[in-house]
Amino acid sequence: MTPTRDQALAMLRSMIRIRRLEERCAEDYAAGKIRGFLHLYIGEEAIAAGIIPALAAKDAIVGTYREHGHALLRGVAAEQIMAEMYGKSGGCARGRGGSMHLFSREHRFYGGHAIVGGGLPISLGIALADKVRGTGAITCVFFGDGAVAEGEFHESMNLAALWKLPVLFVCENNQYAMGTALVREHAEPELYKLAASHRVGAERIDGMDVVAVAEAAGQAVERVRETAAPWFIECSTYRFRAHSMFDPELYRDKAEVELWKQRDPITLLVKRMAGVVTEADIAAIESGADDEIARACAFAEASPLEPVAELLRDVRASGEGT
Amino acid sequence: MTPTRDQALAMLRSMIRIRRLEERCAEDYAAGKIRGFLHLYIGEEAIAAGIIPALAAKDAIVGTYREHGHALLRGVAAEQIMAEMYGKSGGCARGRGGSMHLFSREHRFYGGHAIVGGGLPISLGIALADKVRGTGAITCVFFGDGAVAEGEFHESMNLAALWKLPVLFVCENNQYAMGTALVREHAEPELYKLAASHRVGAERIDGMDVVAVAEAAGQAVERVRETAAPWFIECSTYRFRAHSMFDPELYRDKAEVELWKQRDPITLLVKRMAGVVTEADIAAIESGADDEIARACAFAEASPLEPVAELLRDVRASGEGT
Amino acid sequence: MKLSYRTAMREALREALRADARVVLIGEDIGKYGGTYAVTLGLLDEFGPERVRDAPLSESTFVGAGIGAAIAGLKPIVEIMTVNFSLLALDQIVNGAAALRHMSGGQLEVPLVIRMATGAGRQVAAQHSHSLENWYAHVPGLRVVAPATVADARGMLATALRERDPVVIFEHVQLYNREEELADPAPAVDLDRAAIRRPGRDATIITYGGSLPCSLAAATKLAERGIDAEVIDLRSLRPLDEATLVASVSRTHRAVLVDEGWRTGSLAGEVAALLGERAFWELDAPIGRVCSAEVPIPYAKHLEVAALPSAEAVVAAVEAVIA
Amino acid sequence: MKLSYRTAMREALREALRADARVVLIGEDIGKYGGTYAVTLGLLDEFGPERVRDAPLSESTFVGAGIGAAIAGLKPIVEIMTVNFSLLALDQIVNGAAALRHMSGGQLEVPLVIRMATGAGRQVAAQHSHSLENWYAHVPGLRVVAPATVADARGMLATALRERDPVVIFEHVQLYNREEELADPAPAVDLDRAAIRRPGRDATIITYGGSLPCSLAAATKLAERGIDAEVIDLRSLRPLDEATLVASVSRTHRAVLVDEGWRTGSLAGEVAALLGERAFWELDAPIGRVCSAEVPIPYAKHLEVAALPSAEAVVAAVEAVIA
Ligand SMILES: Cc1ncc(C[n+]2csc(CCOP(=O)(O)OP(=O)(O)O)c2C)c(N)n1
Ligand SMILES: Cc1ncc(C[n+]2csc(CCOP(=O)(O)OP(=O)(O)O)c2C)c(N)n1
Ligand SMILES: [Mg+2]
Ligand SMILES: [Mg+2]
Repeated sequence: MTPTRDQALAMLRSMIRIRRLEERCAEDYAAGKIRGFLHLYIGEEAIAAGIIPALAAKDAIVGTYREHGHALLRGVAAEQIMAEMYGKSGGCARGRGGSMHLFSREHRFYGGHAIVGGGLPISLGIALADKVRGTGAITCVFFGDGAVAEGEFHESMNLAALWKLPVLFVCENNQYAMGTALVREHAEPELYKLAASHRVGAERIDGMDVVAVAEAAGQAVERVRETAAPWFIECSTYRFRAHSMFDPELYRDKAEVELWKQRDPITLLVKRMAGVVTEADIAAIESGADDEIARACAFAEASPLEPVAELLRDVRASGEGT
Repeated sequence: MTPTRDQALAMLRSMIRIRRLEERCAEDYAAGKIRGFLHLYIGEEAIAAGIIPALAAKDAIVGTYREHGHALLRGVAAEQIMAEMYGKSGGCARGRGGSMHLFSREHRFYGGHAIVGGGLPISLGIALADKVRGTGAITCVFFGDGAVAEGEFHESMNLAALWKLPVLFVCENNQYAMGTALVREHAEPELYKLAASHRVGAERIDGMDVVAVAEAAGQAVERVRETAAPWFIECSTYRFRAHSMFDPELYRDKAEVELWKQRDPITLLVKRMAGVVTEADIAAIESGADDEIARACAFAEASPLEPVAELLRDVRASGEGT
Repeated sequence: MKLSYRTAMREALREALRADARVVLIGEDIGKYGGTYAVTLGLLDEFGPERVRDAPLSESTFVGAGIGAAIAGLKPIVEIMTVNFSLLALDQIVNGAAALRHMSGGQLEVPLVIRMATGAGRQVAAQHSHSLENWYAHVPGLRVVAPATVADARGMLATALRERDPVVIFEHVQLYNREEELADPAPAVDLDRAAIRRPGRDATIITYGGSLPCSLAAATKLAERGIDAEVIDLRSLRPLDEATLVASVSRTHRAVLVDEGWRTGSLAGEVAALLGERAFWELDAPIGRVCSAEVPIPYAKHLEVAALPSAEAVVAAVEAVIA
Repeated sequence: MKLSYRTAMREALREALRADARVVLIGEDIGKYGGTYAVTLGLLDEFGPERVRDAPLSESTFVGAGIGAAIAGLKPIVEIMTVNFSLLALDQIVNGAAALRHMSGGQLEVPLVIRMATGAGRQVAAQHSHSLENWYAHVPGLRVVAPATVADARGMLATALRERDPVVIFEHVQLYNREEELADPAPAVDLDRAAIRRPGRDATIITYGGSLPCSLAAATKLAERGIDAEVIDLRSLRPLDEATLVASVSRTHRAVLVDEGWRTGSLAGEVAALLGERAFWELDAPIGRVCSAEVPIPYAKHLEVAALPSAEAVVAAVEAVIA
């Protein structure tokens, strides 16, 4: 499939918005405005950019701690995302969650989960609820290659298959779980085969090629919706940055990183669309993204802190029982 | 392979000893001498009878709560086993473990574990120690079809394969996890394929045919010892009795049970060896087993209770830190 | 009408399934098998496999699925066969169920009920005899309750289902066969208040769940010796009904806690600390604790009995605080 | 020589690996990555992949493997990256490591050391900020220690490795960068005794691990106000050194506990209950508790600070028990 100019521009815009937002996050981290753990998605943008637009508004999403891009493309305002990272009350979790715990009920964006593998069972339950309630919605859950090593992954594949739950599993295989390379983490490094071993339909695609991702996503979403059964997509990708801001990256060669950078998903798309998408288009997208982020940061900066008096609010609805 | 008369007699003796011991356990349970949970192995004897004699004395065994037969064939004295079930100090865990927790360090019989799947990681560690220490010993771990649904199973397969640990995994697939039939427990009911999905060599055999089990066991033990890598055997079998003494067996038909009983491993072997093994042979084995069990029960009956004053003994070696 | 604790729990589940289409039951062997403790017996036939869902052995995942289902509009009641196996699901409970409302800034709610059998006394040995109520009672975001009577077994679930947040219900295995007369319709249960199961003036025995019967038996024995003990059943382990506890101790000036958990780090310890804070000047003697011995619970009957709280031990402890 | 807490732990590990061929290290990212908190940095290069074993993400299984290895003759030191992830391994720890010696009638031993980072204060939010020391301290069969000083970080491991049973070591994330002068060779550490980190006459502040610095800071401030507080570092959380605690409170007659765990069901509660039992007649005021607020720890700095114990809160609590 060759995307139309409009499709290509949309995909490019998605990826650039994430890239720019996260570059700003890295700066803000250095400046001390963002603290705690910060996990950047830079290099992996094609996945969110290919998958998330394929979902309907009624569908649900569950993510990991590396989820800024997913939230952004889902429609959570950059203002809310940046305010969250700044720990401000205008954030999409009132500043309580930070980078790892973005939530937006309105967008059915159900986290931001920081225990590796922990989002998988939750995604099953959301899908179950939609199935029981007959909403026709599906749930899309993102997770890394490392999560596949946790027992919960297999339990979740099995349960999703047994109960025939409409879940789209998206494995973002960026070749490392922190410092542990794929082959040191998995006896079977072709991860989609592990999903398939539970009779979950599974495929592997090039996660650096946003067009391929979008195509697979379109088909997969339709399939999950029609069959109300799970599907698994393994996306081969790479993170260009460190695991988190604390990672000295002792475990991989610069050369390896450089090699993968030659397959930067943004550059790949731009090359592919040469002649259709122009420098000016890109510049326009970039400046749009920069504006959006500048506005978001200004909002975040201005947003007040949640009053300390509200610390205990929302432990439980009733206030009692805390 | 057709077994020799001696081989057949040995296998028959193994199975009959287990069968008789457990029939006595059921009686003693009814009589209130044994309490707590009691899980009988009746119907599944061919597995222990085929596997355990294939192991060397230096090898280690890890079992489940359905492990009387395994302990017995490993050489733990029937006296110690019955005394354990009676809760007496002469028991192989001083009466503290009961039916589910038989231990004999001397026989490298490392339990008796009652959390489904819980023995698997432990077996890996034992194998690791033997590998590091260069003893040449392997570890054989038994577990049910239900255990394969726990995430720990997959984690254990992966780690055993990654670390190349000399573990023989023996899955006793008796078609049910308590009341949950295989196909309601597993999206992929051919369990050996799940092991294979982690690149652990795996096979399925007829667990009612003690000769087939013994043959597979011999090869597998040799293979694990030579390659120092894991191997997985799925044994298709059936439990003739209830899951435990509390189970009303609402979940399966009498007809199904009767069908499987036609493949009673003891009867199967006797039929196969017709002409070689005689009625008199069987009678001799049975009476030998009955004598052994009678002695064991007499011992257990006479064995004193552990003094209450010793309740806190062996919480830790030092006594302190309890 | 006379009802067993088991039947009362079942009736409560049946009522919930009938009353609200969003209620689904999830757990191991709750359907075809009929429930390990037969609590859910017959419910699969009555409500079908969509509402009574047998789960494979995968505690972490089916509890997590319950959380997700609760977030997305169902009211799941998840049975973890026993507290012993709940260790495998603790991450989902602590980092998911308990935390999500707060950490999402109030956006998500997890109206989930988790039921589990707890406790020892049936000779099922070290790995099947835990009492970890206090671990759960430690976690903000959870409400933890322990029905100790048939009436509470019948009524607590309905109250729990009205909460918009997770509730953990501990059912002691020794209680399932207990029978009691119960009014029909069964009275509603207030989860917020501890219950004074026996009023008394000389000392306060504070307990919950499976230890209520032995506490009451101790009070009866004490009465024969002229000691009038009050017996309080906590009912809610989190939050604790401090007012009732402080008021009682302010009357009796002496307290003994009875708790099947291991002594160190027990719920009994927390209640003792609380009374030390809130009723310090009211106390005429150190608070007594009758807990389980600090040992993996052994199989042999005599050792198991020796390890667990007993009426005799409670009597001795009350006499000690009065002496 | 001046050493950081991190380096001290690393030196202790190096020493153990050198001294005993049976010692192996197991954990996530302890090798190639160099350890999440860089504690194990360099050890893979020095000792090789057979002894420094990177494990896949599978906490339950690699902890269980550590148990098995200990049973069969090794002396494994397992790192669970943080206490938060230890929830996934609790079943193995409670039903395996802690129970096997007793339930096997004394036949098996599990000489296993489990290290984990604990605590909050780094803005890593609800799922990464737990302090569950008290859960572990509840479990018979475990020994639980918390080095709060560089000297203890350097010395506790060697003592722990001399035990023939499982020891859990909690390393507070806020301590890793702290530096101290240390004698060379570093002195041996006695795990059985709590340490009086600051003697005082007017009140006893009892704490452990990551809360020691703020407790000492509070004592300094109190001294400026003429209040002479004793500061005790528990060091061993299970068993507790009751004698040292009771002796101190018998001198000062007032006590405040400082514990980063959530208040209800905290270790602070257990110690308060214990003092209420053993030192009842010595206490001149209710025991104070400074704990974490009962809330999933939030990301935003000001909220996190508000949720955690602070020197100011300790000062206020001591003043309250003295008033
Ligand atoms: C259960 C658990 N164990 C360990 C960690 C620490 N940790 C955070 S991210 C991570 C690596 C996860 O790798 P992967 O799933 O591949 O996701 P990626 O970070 O590469 O996107 C680890 C080990 C955790 N958060 N949860
Ligand atoms: C983690 C855990 N969950 C539940 C149980 C309760 N339980 C005991 S045995 C059993 C069934 C196990 O089935 P399987 O592994 O097939 O072994 P089998 O009993 O058939 O030999 C269950 C659910 C348990 N002991 N541990
Ligand atoms: Mg990864
Ligand atoms: Mg089975």
